Amino acid sequence: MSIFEFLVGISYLGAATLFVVGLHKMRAPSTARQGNLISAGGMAIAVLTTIVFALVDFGGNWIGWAALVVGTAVGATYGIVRARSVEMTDIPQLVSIFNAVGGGAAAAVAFADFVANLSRPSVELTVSIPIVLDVLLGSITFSGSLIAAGKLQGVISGKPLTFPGSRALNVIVAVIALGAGVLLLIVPPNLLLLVVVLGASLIFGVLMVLPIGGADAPVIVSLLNALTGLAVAMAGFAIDSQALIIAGALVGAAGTILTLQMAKAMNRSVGAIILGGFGTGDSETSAGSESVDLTNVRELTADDVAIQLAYAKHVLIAPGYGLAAAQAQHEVAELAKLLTDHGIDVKYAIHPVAGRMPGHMNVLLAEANVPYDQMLQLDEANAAFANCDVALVVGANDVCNPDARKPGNAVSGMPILDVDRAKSVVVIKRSMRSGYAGISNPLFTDPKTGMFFADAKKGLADITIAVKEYVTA
Amino acid sequence: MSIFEFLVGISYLGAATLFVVGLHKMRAPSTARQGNLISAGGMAIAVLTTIVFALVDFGGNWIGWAALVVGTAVGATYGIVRARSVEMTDIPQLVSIFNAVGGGAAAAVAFADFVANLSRPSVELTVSIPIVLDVLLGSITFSGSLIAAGKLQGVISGKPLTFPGSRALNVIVAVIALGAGVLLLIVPPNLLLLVVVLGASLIFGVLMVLPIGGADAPVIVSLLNALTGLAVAMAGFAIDSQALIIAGALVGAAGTILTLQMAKAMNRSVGAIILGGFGTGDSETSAGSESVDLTNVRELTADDVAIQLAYAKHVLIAPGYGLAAAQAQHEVAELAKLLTDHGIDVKYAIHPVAGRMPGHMNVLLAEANVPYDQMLQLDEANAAFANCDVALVVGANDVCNPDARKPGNAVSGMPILDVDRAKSVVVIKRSMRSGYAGISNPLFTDPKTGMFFADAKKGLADITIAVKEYVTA
Amino acid sequence: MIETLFGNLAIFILSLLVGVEVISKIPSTLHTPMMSAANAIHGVVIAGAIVIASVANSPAAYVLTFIAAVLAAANVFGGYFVTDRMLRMFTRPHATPQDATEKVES
Amino acid sequence: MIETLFGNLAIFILSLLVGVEVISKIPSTLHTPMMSAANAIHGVVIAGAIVIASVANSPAAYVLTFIAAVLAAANVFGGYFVTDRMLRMFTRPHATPQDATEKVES
Ligand SMILES: NC(=O)c1ccc[n+]([C@@H]2O[C@H](COP(=O)([O-])OP(=O)(O)OC[C@H]3O[C@@H](n4cnc5c(N)ncnc54)[C@H](OP(=O)(O)O)[C@@H]3O)[C@@H](O)[C@H]2O)c1
Ligand SMILES: NC(=O)c1ccc[n+]([C@@H]2O[C@H](COP(=O)([O-])OP(=O)(O)OC[C@H]3O[C@@H](n4cnc5c(N)ncnc54)[C@H](OP(=O)(O)O)[C@@H]3O)[C@@H](O)[C@H]2O)c1
Repeated sequence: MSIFEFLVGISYLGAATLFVVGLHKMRAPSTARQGNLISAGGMAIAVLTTIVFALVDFGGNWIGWAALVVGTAVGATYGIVRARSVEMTDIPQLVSIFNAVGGGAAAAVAFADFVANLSRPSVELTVSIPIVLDVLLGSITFSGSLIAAGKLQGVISGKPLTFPGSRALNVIVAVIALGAGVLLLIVPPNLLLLVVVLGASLIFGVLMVLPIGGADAPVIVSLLNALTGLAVAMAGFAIDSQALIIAGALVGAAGTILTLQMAKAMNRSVGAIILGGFGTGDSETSAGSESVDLTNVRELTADDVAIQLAYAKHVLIAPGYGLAAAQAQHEVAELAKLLTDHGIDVKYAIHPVAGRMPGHMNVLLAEANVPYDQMLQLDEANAAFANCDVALVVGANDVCNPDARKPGNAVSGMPILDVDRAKSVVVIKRSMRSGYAGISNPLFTDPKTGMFFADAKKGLADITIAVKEYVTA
Repeated sequence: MSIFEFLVGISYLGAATLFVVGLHKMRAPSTARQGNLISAGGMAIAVLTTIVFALVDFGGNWIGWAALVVGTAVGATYGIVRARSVEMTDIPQLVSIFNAVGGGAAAAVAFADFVANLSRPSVELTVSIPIVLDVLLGSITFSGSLIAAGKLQGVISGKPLTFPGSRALNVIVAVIALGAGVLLLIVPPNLLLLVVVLGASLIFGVLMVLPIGGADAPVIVSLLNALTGLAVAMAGFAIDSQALIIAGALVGAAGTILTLQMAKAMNRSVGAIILGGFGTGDSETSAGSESVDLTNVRELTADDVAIQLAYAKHVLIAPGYGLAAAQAQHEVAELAKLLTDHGIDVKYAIHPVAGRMPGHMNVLLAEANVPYDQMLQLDEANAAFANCDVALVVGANDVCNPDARKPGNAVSGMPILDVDRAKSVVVIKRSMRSGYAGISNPLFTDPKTGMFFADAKKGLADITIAVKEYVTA
Repeated sequence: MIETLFGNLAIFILSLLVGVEVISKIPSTLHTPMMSAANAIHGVVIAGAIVIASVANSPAAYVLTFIAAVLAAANVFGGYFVTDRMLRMFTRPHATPQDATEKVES
Repeated sequence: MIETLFGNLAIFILSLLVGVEVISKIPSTLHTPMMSAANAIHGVVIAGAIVIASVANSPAAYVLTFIAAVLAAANVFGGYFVTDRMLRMFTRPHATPQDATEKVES
C-alpha cells in the first residue's frame, strides 16, 4: 500500500462517514432531505477518488473509459427519467428495479475481475471467495428483484406461482450454483464454471420470488436490498476497494434491520414469507369470502357519510392499501381540507404497515401536501380515538381488524389502530372482501360502523361534493 | 502480520462487537443489566486473547508477569470493594475515580512503550505521535478526574478556585506540555522530555478542573470519560492493539455525545462550563439571596402537607438535588407507598437533569425499590400535571422554575417540569435559597404553592407520621 | 496481503455494526424513503465499474464494463433522485414533542 | 507498516461512528449507568498493561507495568461491578408503550 493508496483509503473513510451521517439524519422528516444530500455528497467523493485512483494506478485504455462513460450516461438517463416520472404508488417497484441493477452491476464487476485473472495459474482464496459470493448474491438479487418488481407492478400475477416439484427444482438449482462455486475455489480459473454459477443463481432468484404473494413483495424487496448491499461489499473485497466494502456493509445491515422491522410490524416471520403462505396478493385470495351475508351490515350513501362528517367535531382518517390502489391521496386530502376549513379537527391515523410498504401512507399523504404533524403514528392515534366522533376508514382492513386482539388468527398480536374505540366508524371500500391477510373483519359488522361501498377515489370525491352542500347550506 | 496475529485481530473484533451489543442493550432498563454482562464478556475475550498473544509473541520474563498479576490483584480488590460499598449518591465521584485510574493506566502503558523504545535511535511518527497524545490525555484525565472527584465528594471546595493569573499559568503549562510533546517527535527518544510532558499535563489537568463549580463537575466527569477513551485508543495505536483502539474510540464517541446531551439538558455550552461561570456548587452561591422577603410565601407544617396529601386523588412527586443531598430516597418511597396503599395514585415526575448527574433520580429511586414504571419522564409527566391534585416538590428547584419559559435568565429555555400546572403545589426545602443556577424561583411565591421548610429526609419522615394518623383515623 | 484482508474484514464488520445502529431508530414514517436511500448508497458499486474500466483490456472486459456502468449508474442516479423527490414532500417540520403532548391532552 | 496504520485508522474512525450511533438514543433514565458502563469499557486498557508486562525487561518497565496493572484493574473490575450493582436496581421491566398511553389517558 503506497502513501497514495493510503490517502485514497482515507478519503473513502470520509465518504463512508458522510453516508452514515446522511442515514442518521433520516431519523427526522425535517432533516431527512438534507441527509440524503449529504449521502449523495459522500457518493461524489467516493466516485471522484476512485477515478483519480484508477487513472493513477492503472491508467487503462480509451476503449474501457469510453465504455464506462457511455454506459454511465445511458444508465444515469434511465435512472433519472424513471425517478422523475414514477407514480408515488409505484415506489416499491422502482426501488426493486434499482436493487436489480445494483445487484447486476456488482455481479458484473466481480465477473470482470475474474476475467482479468483468467490468465493467472491460480487466484488467492481472499479474491476468489468474494468473487464467487458476489456473483451468487448479485445474480440472485438481479433476477429476484425483477420478478418482485413485476409482481408489484402486476405484470406478473401476485398469486404465488408454484408448480409440482418447484421446491425440488429450487433445491437442485441451489446445489448446482453452490457446487460450481466451491469447485471454482479449488480448480484453476475456469470461466465456464463461473458462467454456471451465474446462470444457476439467476434461475434461483426467479424460483425464490415466484412463490411469494404480491403483498409480501415489499418485504422481499427490503430483503433483496440487504443482499445487494452484501454483494457490493463482496465486490469490494474482490477488487480491494474500501468504499464498496463500507457502503455495502452499511446497506446490508440496514436492509436486514428494516426487513425484520417490516416482518415484525406485519407479525410474520421472514422465513414464513420466503416459503410463501398467506398474503397471496390482494382481493384474489378471498374470492371465496364473497358469500358474506350482508344482514348485519349497515350500508351508507355518500350523503349519509357527508352528514356524519359535517356535524362531527373530531375526525380521524385511517387510510390503507385501498387508498394507494385507488390513488385517492389527493381526494382524501381535499376532503380533509374542506372539513378543516369548516372548523372540524381532522387528523390522519397512520399504521406503520398500512399499504404495501412501511410508511407507504405517509409518503402518499405527503405527496398530497398533508402537513406532517397531522399524521398521527400508531400510539398517538390510539390515544386520540377515544374522543373521536367519526373514524373514516379508507381502503384499510387488516390494520384496523379488532380480531388482532384475539389469538389464533392470521393477524393475532399485530398492533392495530383502535378504530373500534371511536364513537362512530365509516368504512370506504368496494365490497366485503377481505384484505391482505385474507380474513374477515368484525369491525365491518360492528353496530356503530357504517359501510360505504365504493372505489376510494370515486367515493371520496362524492362525499366531498355532498359535504360541500351541508357546509355551504 | 502472521496468521496468528490475524486470528488475534479477529477475536478483538468479536470482543468489540460484544461491547457494542452491550451498550445497545443499555437502551431499555429491562435489558440494561444483560447488556453490561455482555460487555463484560467482551472484556474477558479481549483480555484472554491478549494474554495468549503476549505469551506467544513476546513471552516476557517472570518479573514482568509477577508485577502484572500482583498489580491486577491489588487494583481489582480496590475496585470491587469500592464498587460494593459506595453510596448510590456518591456514584459520580466513583465514576470520576475510575476515569482517573483508566487515564493513568493509559499514560503508564504509553510511557512503558516509550521506555522500551529508548534504546532505538529513532521512533516512527506512527508510534511517537500516539505515545505523546496518550501521555498528554492520560495525565490530564488522571489529575483532572481526581480533582473533580474531590469537588463532588466535598473534600475540595465546590467553589470555583481561581487565583490571580491562574488563567495565564494555565496557558503557560499547556504550552510547555505541547512544546515538549512536539519536540519529542523530532529529536531522538528522550525520557526527560516525556517526563516534562507528563508533569505539565498533570498540572494542566488540575488547573483545568479547579475553576469549575462543584455542580458542573458531572459534566466534566463525562467529558473526562470521553478523553480517557481517546487516551486508551491512542495507547492502542502505540502498541498496535485493535482491542484498545476500538474500545477507546467507542468510549470516546459515547462520552462526547453524553457530555453534549447533559450540557444541552442544562442548557449550557460545554465551553461555558469549562471556563467556569455560574453553577458554583450549591447553596453557597446564593448566600446573598437569604434576604428574600417571606411576605407572599405561604408556609406549611408537616400536618398541613399530610392533610393535603391524604385527601388528594392524584399525586406527583418531583424530586431534585435536595433529595440526593439529604439521602431521602427511602423516606420518599415510604411515603409514596403509604399513600398508594391508601388508594391514592402516586407517581414520580423525573427531570433528566434533576440532581447532579443525568438520570440521578432514577438511580436513587430504583435503589429505594420504586418500580420503574412509576417514574414518569419529562413529557409523560408534563402531560400528567394537568389533572394532578398535589405536586410534591422534594428538594428540587431549577428543574421546576417557571422562569425557564421566560427569556433572559440563567435557566431560560431549559425544558422544565410544569409543576405550576398542578392544582396545588407543596415544596419541601430548607430555605428560600436558590439552587444550582443561583436564581430565585417564582414557583415558591405562587399563591397555590405551600412551602414546608425542612431537610428532605426529616421533613418526609414527619409527613409520613402525620399522614399515618389521617389514613388510619 | 493478510494485512489488507484483516483491514478489510475489520472495516466490513464495523460497518455492519454502524449500519445496524444507525437504522434501528428510524421512525416507520420514513421507512420507505430510508429504504430508497440505502438503495441509492449501494449504487457505490459504480466505483467498482470505474476500477474494472481502468483495467479492461479485452472485448469481454469492455462489454462487462459497459454493462456494469449502465446498471450502476441507473442505481446511483435513480436512487438519489427518487429519494430526494420523496423527501421534498415531507416539507413540514416534525411535530415537536410538545405538540405531541398537546395532541394527546386535547 | 502503512498498511497497519490504515487498518487501525479505519478501525478508529468506524468505531467512533458506532459509538455515536449506539449512544445517541439512550433514555436519560439510564445515563448514569450508561456513563459507568462506558467507563468500565475503557478498562480494556488492561490489555495494554498485559502487553507491556510481556515486553518488560528493566526495573523501570516493571514498575510501570505494576502501576498500569493496578490502575487498569481498578478501572475494569470496579467499573463493571458498580454498573451491575446500579442496574440490578432497575428490576422492574420497562413500561410498555401501551402502559404509557394508558398513563397519559388516565
Ligand atoms: N406496509 C407494509 O410494509 C406491508 C407489506 C406487505 C404486506 N402488508 C400487509 O398489508 C396489509 C395492510 O393493511 P391495510 O388495511 O392497509 O390493507 P388491507 O388489509 O390489504 O386491506 C385493503 C383493503 O382495501 C380495499 N381496497 C382495495 N382496493 C380498493 C379501492 N380501489 N378502493 C377502495 N378500497 C379498496 C380492499 O377491500 P375491497 O376489495 O372490498 O375494496 C381491501 O380489503 C396488512 O395486513 C399488512 O401486514 C403490509
Ligand atoms: N443532573 C445533571 O446532570 C446535572 C449536572 C450538573 C448540574 N445540574 C444542574 O442541577 C440543577 C438540578 O436541579 P434541581 O432542581 O434538581 O436542584 P437545584 O436546582 O440545585 O435545587 C436543589 C434545591 O434543593 C434544596 N436542598 C439542598 N439540600 C437539601 C436538603 N438536605 N433537604 C432539602 N432540600 C435541600 C436546595 O434549597 P435549600 O438550600 O433551601 O434547601 C436547593 O434549592 C439544574 O440546574 C441542573 O442544570 C444537573
